Amino acid sequence: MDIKVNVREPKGDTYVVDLSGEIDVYTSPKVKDAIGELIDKGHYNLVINLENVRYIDSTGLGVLIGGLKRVREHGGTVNLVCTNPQIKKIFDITGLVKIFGIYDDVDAAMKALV
Amino acid sequence: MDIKVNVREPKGDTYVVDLSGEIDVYTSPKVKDAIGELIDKGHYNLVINLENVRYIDSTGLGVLIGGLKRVREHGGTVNLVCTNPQIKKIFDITGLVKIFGIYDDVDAAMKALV
Amino acid sequence: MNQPVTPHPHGALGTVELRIPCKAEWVAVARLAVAAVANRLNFSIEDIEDVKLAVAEACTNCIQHSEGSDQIHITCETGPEGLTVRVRDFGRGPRPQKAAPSVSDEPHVGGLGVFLIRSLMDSVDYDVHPENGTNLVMTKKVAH
Amino acid sequence: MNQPVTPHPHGALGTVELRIPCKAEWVAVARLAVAAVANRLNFSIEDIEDVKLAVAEACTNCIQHSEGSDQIHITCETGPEGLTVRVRDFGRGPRPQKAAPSVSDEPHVGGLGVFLIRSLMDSVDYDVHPENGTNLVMTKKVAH
Ligand SMILES: Nc1ncnc2c1ncn2[C@@H]1O[C@H](COP(=O)(O)OP(=O)(O)O)[C@@H](O)[C@H]1O
Ligand SMILES: Nc1ncnc2c1ncn2[C@@H]1O[C@H](COP(=O)(O)OP(=O)(O)O)[C@@H](O)[C@H]1O
Repeated sequence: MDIKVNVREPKGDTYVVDLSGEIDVYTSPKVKDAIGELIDKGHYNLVINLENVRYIDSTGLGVLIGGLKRVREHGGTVNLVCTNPQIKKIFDITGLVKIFGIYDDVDAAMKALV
Repeated sequence: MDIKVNVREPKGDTYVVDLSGEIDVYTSPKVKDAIGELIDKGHYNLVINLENVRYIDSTGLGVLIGGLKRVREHGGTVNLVCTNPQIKKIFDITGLVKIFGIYDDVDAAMKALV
Repeated sequence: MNQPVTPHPHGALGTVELRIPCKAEWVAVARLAVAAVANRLNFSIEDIEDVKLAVAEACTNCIQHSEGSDQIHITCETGPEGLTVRVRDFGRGPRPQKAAPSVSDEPHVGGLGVFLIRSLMDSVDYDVHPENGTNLVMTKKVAH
Repeated sequence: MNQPVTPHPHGALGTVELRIPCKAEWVAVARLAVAAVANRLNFSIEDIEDVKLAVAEACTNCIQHSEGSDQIHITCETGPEGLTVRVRDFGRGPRPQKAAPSVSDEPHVGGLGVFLIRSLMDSVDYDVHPENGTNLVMTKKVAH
């Protein structure tokens, strides 16, 4: 019932953030801090990997939206990797599929950034 | 949070009962019925496969002990298949390791019956 | 001879009550407990996930907006029709200027919590006691 | 850069209350809810399994022996030392001739429930109200 955050060594200027576990009101500050830290350091092209995320709530979505807003101000973008059908459904219902690029694996999400 | 019970086609006079799920005060009557039915039909050599059982409580242990008692009256026996460390621990704590043959796979449990 | 346990045609009927501190770290307990209750009915996995998220959003709102509630009370009632969950806090209730948001503009950035609850559950009722908290009653119907 | 969430050095402190019908089909809810509470402390998976089983055995005894209790009340208190769980029913209490069994004879055929509770938890106290139910208080210490 926790979240793990792992930031990979960058490829080019793209950073991949692997998340695993559950993103809720308790754990989302951790995710927010990790993403915020990257953006503070001037990294504006991010892939956020939700492949191992079993659960996300509105506070988690809020963190992703907040990150996207910030990088867009610098001409960057955030792509997501997501395969879990329940989580995809949440992106559908909320209309967030229209503002995020959502991919089936990290490679596809990286390629789409270039 | 349920139990599934599957009785395999017999090999010789040995029946294998595959259990999967959780055995507790709610689900153990199902297990008791399945084992009781086999014994009623005169099958006294049983392998009870707990490989896919994630949880067992004292009512589940009671069902296994009850089955063993009944088949022993007819010169039969019950061998168990169990690999889950938490469940093995329960057999240890209760001393039931001394009255049941406990094996790592169905083949070994079958061979030990002959 | 595959025999899943389904002794009641409509699943298990009864009431389960849960009280957690009105703090972020306890929402996971509410979520898992309510999922375990939902699992006693004949819900699909997807339905159970819907209920989990709706309850979590309700609890999150108690934590973020109730201002001064110590506890969250969650009551689950299972019936032949499905599951009714009440989520109650004892805070000050929603400030008038920011009541439950409209559902018109897409994408829903901000106000996602109530929007998700309304999307995922079959009926949703807010009963607000201005200085004594918010009482949310929501139901999920089980497919027959 | 692997960062598990451990904001409180001893885990989350607080009280969680759960009330379930005194019926077999609800024990799984108690088990999962208490496991979720235990997961808020720094317990090992093995310790959490121990607590789950002990709580389930306590509930099973309420169901099988309390004679006429409608509900089971389960209270979990997390503290820096570990988890305290109270399991209370409102039945008639143990019949005198079959109080908690001795722990001497092996293998323990019959009386396994209380034996397991005592084996798996660090402290166990039964408080019996002859015509008003059984109150079991048990604790599991968290390793520091
Ligand atoms: N339990 C509650 N106590 C007080 N206000 C609430 C409660 N639940 C919902 N609200 C109100 O409803 C609004 C919408 O909630 P929500 O859709 O979750 O979006 P957000 O939390 O991002 O504002 C909140 O801003 C708040 O004013
Ligand atoms: N909640 C309870 N209400 C009444 N009697 C109880 C309760 N818990 C335990 N007991 C008594 O303790 C005895 C031992 O219980 P246990 O070790 O679980 O074995 P068993 O349930 O097989 O008898 C029970 O037979 C019962 O008399």
